Amino acid sequence: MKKIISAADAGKMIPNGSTVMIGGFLHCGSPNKIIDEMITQNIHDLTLIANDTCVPDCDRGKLIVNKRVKKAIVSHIGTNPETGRQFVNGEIEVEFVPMGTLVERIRAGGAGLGGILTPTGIGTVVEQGKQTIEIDGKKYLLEKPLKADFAIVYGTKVDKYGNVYLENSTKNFNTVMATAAKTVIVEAEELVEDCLDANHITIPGIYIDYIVA
Amino acid sequence: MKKIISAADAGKMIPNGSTVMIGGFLHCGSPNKIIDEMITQNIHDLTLIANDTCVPDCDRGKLIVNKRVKKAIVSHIGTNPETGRQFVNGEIEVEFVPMGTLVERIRAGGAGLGGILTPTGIGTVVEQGKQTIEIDGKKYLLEKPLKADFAIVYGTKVDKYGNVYLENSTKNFNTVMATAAKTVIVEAEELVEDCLDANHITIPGIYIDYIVA
Amino acid sequence: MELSKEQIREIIARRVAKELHEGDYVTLGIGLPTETANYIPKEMHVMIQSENGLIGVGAKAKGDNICRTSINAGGIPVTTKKGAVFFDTATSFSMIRGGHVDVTVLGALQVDQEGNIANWMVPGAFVPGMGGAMDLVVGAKKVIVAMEHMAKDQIKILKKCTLPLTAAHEVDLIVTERCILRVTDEGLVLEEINPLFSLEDITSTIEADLIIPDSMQNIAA
Amino acid sequence: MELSKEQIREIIARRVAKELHEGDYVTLGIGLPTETANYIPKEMHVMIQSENGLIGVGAKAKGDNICRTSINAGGIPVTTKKGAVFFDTATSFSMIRGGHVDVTVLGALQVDQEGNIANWMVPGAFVPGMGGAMDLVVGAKKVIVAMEHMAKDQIKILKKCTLPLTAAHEVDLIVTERCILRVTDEGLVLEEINPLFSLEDITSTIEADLIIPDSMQNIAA
Repeated sequence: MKKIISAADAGKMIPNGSTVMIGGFLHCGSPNKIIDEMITQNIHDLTLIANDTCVPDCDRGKLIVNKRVKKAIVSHIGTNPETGRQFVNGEIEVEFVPMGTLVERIRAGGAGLGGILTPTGIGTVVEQGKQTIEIDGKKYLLEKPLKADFAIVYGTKVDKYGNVYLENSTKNFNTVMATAAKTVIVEAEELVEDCLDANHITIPGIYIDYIVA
Repeated sequence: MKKIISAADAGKMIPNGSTVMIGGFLHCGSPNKIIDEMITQNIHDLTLIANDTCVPDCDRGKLIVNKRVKKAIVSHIGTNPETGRQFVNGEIEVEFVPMGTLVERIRAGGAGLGGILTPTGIGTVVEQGKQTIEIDGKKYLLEKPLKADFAIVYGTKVDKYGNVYLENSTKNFNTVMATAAKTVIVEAEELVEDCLDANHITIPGIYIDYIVA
Repeated sequence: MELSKEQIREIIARRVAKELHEGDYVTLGIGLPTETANYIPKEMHVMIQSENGLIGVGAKAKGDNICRTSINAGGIPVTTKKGAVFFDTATSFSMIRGGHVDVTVLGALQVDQEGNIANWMVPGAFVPGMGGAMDLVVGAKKVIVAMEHMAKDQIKILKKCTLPLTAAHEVDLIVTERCILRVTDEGLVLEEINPLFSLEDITSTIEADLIIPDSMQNIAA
Repeated sequence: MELSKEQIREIIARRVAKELHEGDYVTLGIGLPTETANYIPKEMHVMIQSENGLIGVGAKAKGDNICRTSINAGGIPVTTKKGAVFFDTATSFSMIRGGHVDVTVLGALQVDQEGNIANWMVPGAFVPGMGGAMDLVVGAKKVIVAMEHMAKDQIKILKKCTLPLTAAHEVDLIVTERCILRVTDEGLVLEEINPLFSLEDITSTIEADLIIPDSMQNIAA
């Protein structure tokens, strides 16, 4: 049985300066209530690991607009002009990672692997400063695993064992992020009374520490 | 729409000397009808990639007993004394791979990665002849991806789009193997009339070439 | 010959659609490439993959149909076709990087005769990030660049890209409103021209060395 | 002191079970380690993970209950507990290697004072393969070796393993029917003894250097 807490409790749990993974792909499948509490609790100096910074008025985008993020590790910021403005003005550091590399680095972090060997980025600026390894005549980039202090993920349905079902496109980055952080908090759209079907679980409860419901 | 063929057609498709991945964990979730046809069609000199060689009278075990396998890449052969006998007598070559490394190498093969960096096997005989890479002070073994000419996998329910649902413990190696071979054949326990639920699919049809039903 | 933006986009999207085959799995970039889907014949079974984690993208969702948890990579709510599958983004890029997607269609700022593509970054300008483009170009079996022939007066088909690359040596086909170019080991082959343009209109607006065969098809064919 | 095989197994399994805590996820090796599950208090919520791809392993399936697609890593049909999850073997080992399993309990042929373990191979003898043992030992947060104190007359707790290793420096606790040994940076600490045995019975059957504290608990405590 996992601890069930409020969004406010979750917000209070995160110290300033933490590295936080937040699930979601644009506005889809993001833990909005917890993000709102992170704003309310005045948490700042975050390193944000996410696919994108959404739009200014929406979930992860609010953390940008409210200047809570000192560094963002993302695949793109194109949908949030405010991230672009802060980036151009040197108010935020942005590390761009190809989307497939980003999600695989997070998976590697959660799976105990030392990194990934990917052909993506070879021959581009992404290669700069990184080790390349030739395997059977083909060059690969060694990209390091990503881990975080906290992962804040979304769940369409969650049971008391922490098992999570994610509907449709809400799966996105939530699945791998739940494996790659010291403390993992899932925001349940619905906390189910009984347990979820053992064959229809997107994130096994072993990865979950707290349920916000 | 995927081609629906008979088990005999599938058997005939596999040339002697092929590298074949076969799904299943012991007797659970293995494509038995296709294996029987591989025996009938007299296919030999196979390189078998599988978790294990099951027991002598059962699925993958039959390929061993009938001497169709010249090399097995597996995590263990403890349940099949005939594999052990052939191995001791030099009639079969066996490459032992730690189970987690085996399944991850197959995944890497299917995911376009150059290999995996795993801590498993460091300081053991598994390390012999392989490159080690130190990342942030910890040693990892570079293990190469595995690919095959054919993957023969099991499906509890399969739709005409090749989407596969695997029940309970039948998921095992079937999921990753379906991604890592030139030709992928799924043996359907049940071919469903309508399509499977888009959220309850274990193997997306994109990976499947033929359905045996 | 002056074509409107709409005419240009339609010519390109229509022609790209002809490159797709029965049973193909296709990933389309945001913008012009997405319009390709409008010209796939109804009877042809092509599955569109969206990099966020969906195979079987249908039309944009409208009215009562809108499901906010069913989106494409551009964040647009979409319907799904029969046989659709939802999966996570890790699975999606394993699929893409692993060579399971048959065709990807992407826009470009520049392409060159070596098959290099630059489509994500202009130094000194605002950089939105590469998103999934680098993985798509590296991973897809066939990479089609669908783009307007020129950017205002700037030449985009070069001997060597000057902008930072998205990927090296990965482009297979370039489709513009004026011509079709195939990237081969021998160089860039001019395969089709739009009869609305003269050969001179085309060669004078491409910096790359061109291999021009004796016979050439019309782009509309 | 002569104990029967059954008595030995019960002492070990019962003691290992005391190492488990509310909320733990635990992977048990085949054989003796599996018996640990019989001694977990009913009111304690411990989830057993099976490396083939299952969390929430229950009792062996019997009679009408048998579902042949619900098996543990030994191939035995099992029931599942409330909150169970089935997943594929790739997910299972990402979980194991990634440090998400709290405790693993495994048998051993040899262990040593550096925390090395050998449990898969005897050169010259038939080698069944390592299965998932190497990943489990490397990945689990806590590694407990549960084994008979001696193999016939052979000493198994050594200064340095002589058999090929399963993993180096990974063992945390050794539980035998005679004693409990904790692997620390300083060396092997004798933490508990079974009062059925004298200190001499224990020290004379261990080759490793032992740190013997002034006070020691009984193993039955």
